[in-house]
Amino acid sequence: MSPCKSPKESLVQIGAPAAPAYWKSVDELQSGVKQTGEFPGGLPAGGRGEATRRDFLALMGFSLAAAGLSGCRAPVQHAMPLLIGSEQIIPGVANFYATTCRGCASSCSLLVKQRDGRPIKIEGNAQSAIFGGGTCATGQATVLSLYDDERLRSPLWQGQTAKWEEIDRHVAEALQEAAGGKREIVLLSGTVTSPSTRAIIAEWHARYPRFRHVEYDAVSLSAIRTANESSFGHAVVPHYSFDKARVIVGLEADFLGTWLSPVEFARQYAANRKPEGSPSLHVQFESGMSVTGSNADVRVAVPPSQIGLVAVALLHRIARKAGTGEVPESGSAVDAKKLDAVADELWKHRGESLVVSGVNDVHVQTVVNALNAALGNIGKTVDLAHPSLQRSVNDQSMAELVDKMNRGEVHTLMLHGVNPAYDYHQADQFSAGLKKTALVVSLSDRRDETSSQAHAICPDHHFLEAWGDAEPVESHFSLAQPLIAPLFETRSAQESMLKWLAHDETDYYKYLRAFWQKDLFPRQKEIKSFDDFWDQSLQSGVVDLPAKTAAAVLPKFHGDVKAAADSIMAGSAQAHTGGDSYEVHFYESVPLRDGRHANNPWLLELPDPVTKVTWGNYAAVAPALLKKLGMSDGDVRRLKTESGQLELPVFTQPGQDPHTVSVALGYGRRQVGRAGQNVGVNAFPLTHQEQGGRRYSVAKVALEKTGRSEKLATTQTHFSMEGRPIVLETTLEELNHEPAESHEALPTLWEDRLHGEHAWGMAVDMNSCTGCSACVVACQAENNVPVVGKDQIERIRIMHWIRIDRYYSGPEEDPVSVHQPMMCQHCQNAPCETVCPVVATTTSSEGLNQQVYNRCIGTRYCANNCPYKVRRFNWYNYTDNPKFDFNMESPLGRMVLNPDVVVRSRGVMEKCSLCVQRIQLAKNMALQGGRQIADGEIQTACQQSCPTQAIVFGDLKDPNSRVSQLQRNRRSYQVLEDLGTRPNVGYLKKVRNPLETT
Amino acid sequence: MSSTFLVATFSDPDALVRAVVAVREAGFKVYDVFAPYPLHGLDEAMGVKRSRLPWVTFCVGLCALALALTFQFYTSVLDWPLNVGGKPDNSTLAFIPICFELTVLLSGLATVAALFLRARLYPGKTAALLAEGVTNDTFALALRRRESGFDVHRARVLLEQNGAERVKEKEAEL
Amino acid sequence: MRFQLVLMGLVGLALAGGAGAWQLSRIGVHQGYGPQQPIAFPHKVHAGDNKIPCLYCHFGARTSRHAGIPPASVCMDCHSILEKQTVEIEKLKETLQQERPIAWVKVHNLPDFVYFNHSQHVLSGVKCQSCHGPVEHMERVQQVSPLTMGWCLQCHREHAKLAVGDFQRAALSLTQKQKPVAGLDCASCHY
Amino acid sequence: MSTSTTVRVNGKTAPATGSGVMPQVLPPTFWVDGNPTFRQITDDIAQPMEGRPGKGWWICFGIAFLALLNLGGMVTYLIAKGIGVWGLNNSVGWAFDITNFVFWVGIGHAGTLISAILLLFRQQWRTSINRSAEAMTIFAVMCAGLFPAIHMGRPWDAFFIFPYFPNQRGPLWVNFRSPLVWDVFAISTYLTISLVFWYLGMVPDLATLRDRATGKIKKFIFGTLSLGWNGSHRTWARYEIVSLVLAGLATPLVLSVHSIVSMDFATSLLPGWHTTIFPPYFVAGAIYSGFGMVLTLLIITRSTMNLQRYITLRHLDKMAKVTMLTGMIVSYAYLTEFFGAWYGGNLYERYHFINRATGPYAWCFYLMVLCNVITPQLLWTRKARTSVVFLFIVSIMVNIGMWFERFVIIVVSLHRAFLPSGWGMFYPTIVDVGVLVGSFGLFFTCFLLFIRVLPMIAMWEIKGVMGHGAHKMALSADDPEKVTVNV
Repeated sequence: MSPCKSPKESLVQIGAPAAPAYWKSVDELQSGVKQTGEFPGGLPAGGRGEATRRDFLALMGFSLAAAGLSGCRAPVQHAMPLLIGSEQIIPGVANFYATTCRGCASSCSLLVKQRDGRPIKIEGNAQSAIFGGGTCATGQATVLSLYDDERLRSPLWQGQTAKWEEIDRHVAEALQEAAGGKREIVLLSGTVTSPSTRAIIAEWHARYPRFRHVEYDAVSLSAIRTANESSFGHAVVPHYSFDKARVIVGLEADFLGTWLSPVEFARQYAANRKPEGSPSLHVQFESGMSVTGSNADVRVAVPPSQIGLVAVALLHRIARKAGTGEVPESGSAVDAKKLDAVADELWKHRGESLVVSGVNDVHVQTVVNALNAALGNIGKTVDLAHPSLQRSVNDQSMAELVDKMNRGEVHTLMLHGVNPAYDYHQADQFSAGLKKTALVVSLSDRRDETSSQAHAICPDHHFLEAWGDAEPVESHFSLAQPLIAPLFETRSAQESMLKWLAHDETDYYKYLRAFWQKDLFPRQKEIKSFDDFWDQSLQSGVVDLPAKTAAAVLPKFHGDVKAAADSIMAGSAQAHTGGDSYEVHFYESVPLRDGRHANNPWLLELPDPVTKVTWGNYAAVAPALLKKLGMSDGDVRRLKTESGQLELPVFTQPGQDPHTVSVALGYGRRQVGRAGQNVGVNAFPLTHQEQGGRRYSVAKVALEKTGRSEKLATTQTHFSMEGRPIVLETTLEELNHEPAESHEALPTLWEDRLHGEHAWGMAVDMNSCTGCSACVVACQAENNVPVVGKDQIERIRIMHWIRIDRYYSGPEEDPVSVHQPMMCQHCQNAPCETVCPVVATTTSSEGLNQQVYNRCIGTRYCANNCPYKVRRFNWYNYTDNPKFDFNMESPLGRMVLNPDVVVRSRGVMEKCSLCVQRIQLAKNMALQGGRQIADGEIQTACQQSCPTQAIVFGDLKDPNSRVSQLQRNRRSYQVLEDLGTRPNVGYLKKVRNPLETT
Repeated sequence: MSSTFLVATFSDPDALVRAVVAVREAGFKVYDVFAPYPLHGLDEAMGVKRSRLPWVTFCVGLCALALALTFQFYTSVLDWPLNVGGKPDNSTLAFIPICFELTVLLSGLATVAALFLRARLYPGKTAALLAEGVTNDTFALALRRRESGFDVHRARVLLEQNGAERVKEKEAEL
Repeated sequence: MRFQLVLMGLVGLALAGGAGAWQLSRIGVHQGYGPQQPIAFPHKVHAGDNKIPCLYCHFGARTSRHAGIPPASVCMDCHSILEKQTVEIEKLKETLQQERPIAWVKVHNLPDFVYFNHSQHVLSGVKCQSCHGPVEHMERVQQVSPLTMGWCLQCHREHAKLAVGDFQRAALSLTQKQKPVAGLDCASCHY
Repeated sequence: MSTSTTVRVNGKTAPATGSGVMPQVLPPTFWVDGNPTFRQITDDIAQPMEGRPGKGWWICFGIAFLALLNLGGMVTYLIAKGIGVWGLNNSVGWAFDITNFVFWVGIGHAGTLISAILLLFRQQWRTSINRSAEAMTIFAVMCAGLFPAIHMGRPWDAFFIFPYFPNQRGPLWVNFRSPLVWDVFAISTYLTISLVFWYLGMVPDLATLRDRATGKIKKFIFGTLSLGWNGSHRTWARYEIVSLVLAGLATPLVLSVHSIVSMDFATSLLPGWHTTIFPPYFVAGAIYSGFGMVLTLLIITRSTMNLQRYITLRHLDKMAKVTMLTGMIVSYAYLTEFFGAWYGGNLYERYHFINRATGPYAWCFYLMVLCNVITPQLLWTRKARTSVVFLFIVSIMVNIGMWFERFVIIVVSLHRAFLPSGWGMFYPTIVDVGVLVGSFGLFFTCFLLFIRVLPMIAMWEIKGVMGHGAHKMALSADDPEKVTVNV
């Protein structure tokens, strides 16, 4: 089904409040309804009471508003139907539309749930061959950014609200002036993955000879491109295939968390980790503990300055085995035996191994290329012919731009999707350069560090309001379509650029369609009519076209390994630290990434998958270093380098390299919005550029005392399992000696009471879960879970229904970690139920542990008696309470609420319901279709979001359902099984695949 | 209906007991004795039978027990059996505490109510005091003076002989 | 006599308490609520006299949670052809001309902690009148049913999907005649 | 308990035994000093209600009333904002609230023990203290009842906890398997029966006061409350039977109440809660703490109200002995818990008890041991038991110790339960402390008002104990030597 072709006609807008006359009290009507065209339906404009509630606007059909009390009676509720009906839109029925995520440049394909005219939930598009049905936490949270109060309502000229025509006039004048002069017109953007946007940019190039397009990523992978150019003659980021690799070596590359395309990589990685097949061996060398490192079979902590040495050392061994070229032994601090063993494994699996590095150093990347080439991985796990287009940045060009700006050689600068005044290491110079630029136009959606210095801000649409396309990997296309008419007077960046180009076609939708017709449609043969092609593409969201160029001859490696190795060793020797000087490693954190989503409360409150810290960054230090310096968690230390300093609280991180302090980027935004402003400290100023590439580590850092101490808001304070049967582990060898189906339930005193048609259950594969936390945000979005803020988290009052417990075992310096998604276990003999005085929680006939909020009086007895501590109490009203000034406080932010799930009031207990609203909907759909519910038809929000498909939900009464099969698996167990709670949620044991070093 | 009483007051409770015995031996019927505290041994002297109020306790207690058990059974098993923690609908053991509490509560209240009814104690009742100070330090013996066959003089003498400090005739509604 | 007075007082107190409790139990129950609507739409004429099926206008009830109040355009399906004109029909046309939606007053309001889905009930064969009463005889719609949980349950129990409880399972499964459809789990309605 | 060669006298001369050997008759005035007449007794006990309160009372009342006002403020704030203002969290769902609840319920137990159980055992020393101890029970249970109500997330929906009819939810009742519902029944029954017992016991005294009263208002109030009591012996006879019946009901009731309270914990599966010894352990603890509180109260009131004659050192001595005994039962329970954890070998249970003694809340545990295990051992000497100051300090220690016992049981068990990922610390907030202090305010305000408006000693029972021999024998004032006679 094709969605509305021209969204503006069919979707509603909300804007300035326009209160109809019959509302009795202005207070009760916070914002009204603005009607556009023939569809005047009300938008979620709720009055005080309703907005917090389920039906706070059952949209398009109804707009409800309390109109005061009539005597003792309930408030009069109004219902406003559409004036003109539409067959497609039935109030209360959700539709899903395919689009493309613009949360980062990975450009994942999405399916977005639209309910009554509002997008309310992001889901992965399972039709995508690259990304599968998963998403990441950031992607899940982007829907909330749509309803961010801090978004600009209209364009600004010199800081004042302006009309689009006015700004267009100013820009046109400036461009005219620039075209006649000698100064440049520059578009500074992040990596552009949209082919149609690239086409627009090409038109700019054609029109203005002095136009330059500079791409700039705050966290850059430019060294990979540079190295590939010199190694193979292709300046590209290759497309990696972790699913084809039997041995994976990661060198400071957090490919499961943030690196390049984490959703895709996590999916590939997990597919290859099933003990039922032959799981891959994953070796990770890194300085701080990343999500990826926490999943590795072998993890070696090395300081950033030694990562290159490890690469050289591996190459040395491989080269010896291959009998090619002389590569010196690097003399890294890593145990030679371990390196031998890793090299052996790599060599054993030539052609099905993969070495990746996240170090933005051409030399390291060259050595990595040499390794992959020597191992015969090129063309197999490393695809240079069909590269990834998710990073196309050259750091050098940004440096040149800043120089040019400061020399006054830039006349007009357009900024799109970048914020260098915050995240460029020489932000001051960039800002100084801005002042010498005649016209700075920012397309940012808000006033931020950079856009506030611009002459004009021309706010771009949120991607859920806009048309678009993307080509994350060559020839794999993804379309984006609007899910809602623009909420504010914004304009898509492409439309602005077309307008300023004075293009014949200024409607980006039409441009996009024409572009696809011209460029993409001819590349396929199956569909004859473009309209069909377009409709099909729009419906499925993804189009995989035959490669533009046939796979050429495998590129041969011709990089200069010798020079690279020498440079690496020289650099490492220079960085050599000792005594009171340490190295600092800067990384993108999973919740906040590079900081662009810093005003998203869901992400701010998302615990870091490894440290479980929320709302802020910190200096992660090894336990040994903590002891050595006599620090304790929360002590603020001054990290002093030659170029600057940061003051950050320290936090113990087992497995951290003892000479290295890790600091997350993306925090410390000064201008982003109420929620995210001044959360944490900005670490970007301490990064630097070296040999043409941005470096995210720095050596020779002193850790000075400040005498201050700060509280860190962690959601988990104890990291040992204390020998309890919580996460069960086994080794591959042990497992292979067990029968295939061995799980037996413990006996129970009472008869089975699940008499319903179904018995819902879940299986969580501990081997697949990487801890990426997408499920946490997905659950938050689906179930209207409130954000509670730093203070409440410090008081251990997080509301997340699903959390990911992370435990360490083994020695502090080299721990083994495990991630365990923990949600209500839906016990058949639930301890919480017995103690509830008012039967607010009971087991349904289908095995769900039901929590009835409106019956709950809040004794918290159930939570006390829950062995899994998964029950969440509403300590305050988290909605409509100025103390919790997050999305649920603002009428706009409340638009994201799921109308099928009630918003809980204060004083009641809540918890995971296994997405009962989805179960009920599926039952209803089955009823409508006169059929049975199929296995896999119901996906819980967490399951849907999981890139690795670690979570499987289904009917335990159906012996052939996936969940039944998994719960019969020999790896199946239940957490704290010995308590006799008989959970319906089961787990699959984690299987370790240790590397034998002899 | 008011009647006339012959009221003898004592300050020594022992004397009163002796007087009760003497008066009864002389064939008089002791209407009542009024004292600031329960005089032990007086029951036998006056010939007061043991109260049957404990039967109220027993019967009501039994009923309350049955009621509590039935009620809990009805609500948990018949009216709406809910699956609470996988436990059987009829979790009789879990019903015991409330059965006990209700038994105690209802039988206790019933006993006191029965006492108030039997002894005609209720708020707003005017206390019929046959002698001053019977709630403080005076002990009084009352004989009801009937129309016929009541020898006031003999009774008065008998009482005075047995230590009554004062003997008075008093009309009162009891 | 004072004693009797006290007794009578006690009895009176008990009666007053009982009456009070009954009153308390009716808080939030709006049986009989029939507010005036911006357009005096007579269901009697439409659903009764002219026998227009409920689902013709309230088409959402088939597929959605909400039965929905029909868009004014649905009214015009007929009224653009029919010749009869009244003041109320004039009002309708006016709103269409002015592109001003009609602010109907909702009659049947459920608390928001209850999830009620019209389509589920309609598809299960529940008659609209079972809950809404004889709308086809009403000039102005009013709430006939109490819409309390106890009231919902009465019907759900009659059409229970499952015999609940150890006791009933044995007894009811033999006598159950109706098509078993209705859920009795808390999470059928509360989530 | 008596090993003496004497025969105790039940308020009247001992009946002659047939053997011809007259047993040594002990003076019946044993529990009252100074051999007062009946009239004197009435005057002495009515005096606090008729005179103007002294400075001491005013100071105490002032402090207590301030604390009560503070409670009002705190509870208003609590209900307005939500219980987030307490320090509770996802790990520790109960802390000060339920600690206070159990503490106050426990306090109440001593009153019922004195008035009911000692009545059944015909312990005459109860007569001087039973009225105030019962009053203490009622006020303590009131304080206790406050906490389950305000600890709820939605106290305005507290009525959901009662099974009532008619209700809008049709056949939805309550969960009779939940110990919290048992609690509701137990506490309300306990409060009702205690109130009835207390009031019934007071009716004759109210009549005495009615007959003494001079003012019209007083006469009316006492007149209404005394139900027309006229001292009729036929009524007295029934009255005594009913008292015995009530005492017989109250005795198992009081045992059941704290057993049920302990089941709040014992029926859960949390290590540290899930144990079968809780009912007797809690009952002993309750009596222990209750006697601590009775001592505290009576030591203050006997001196401020000039009632040393009726509440003698011998009374204090008796109470000290009960305190010591129950203290030792409690200590034994502590040991048993540790033994059970060790011997049972349950992983979680063992961890819990190690954590109790060495974890972050170990100081609470050791404070509890100091107050509840070591302190009562000091009461072995008679000197300690009859030193008013020392006893007062001990009684305060007992109160502190028993509060911390509940805190340890509740918070220490919760803060580190099964999943280490759910572990967390509880830190009280100002509101936590404020409500605790406020509950003391409520208690003491009620008690201080009680001693001024109602007879705090049962006059009729004292008179009964004095019996006939009131003016025949006399005992000099507080002479501890006399105590030995009946040990």
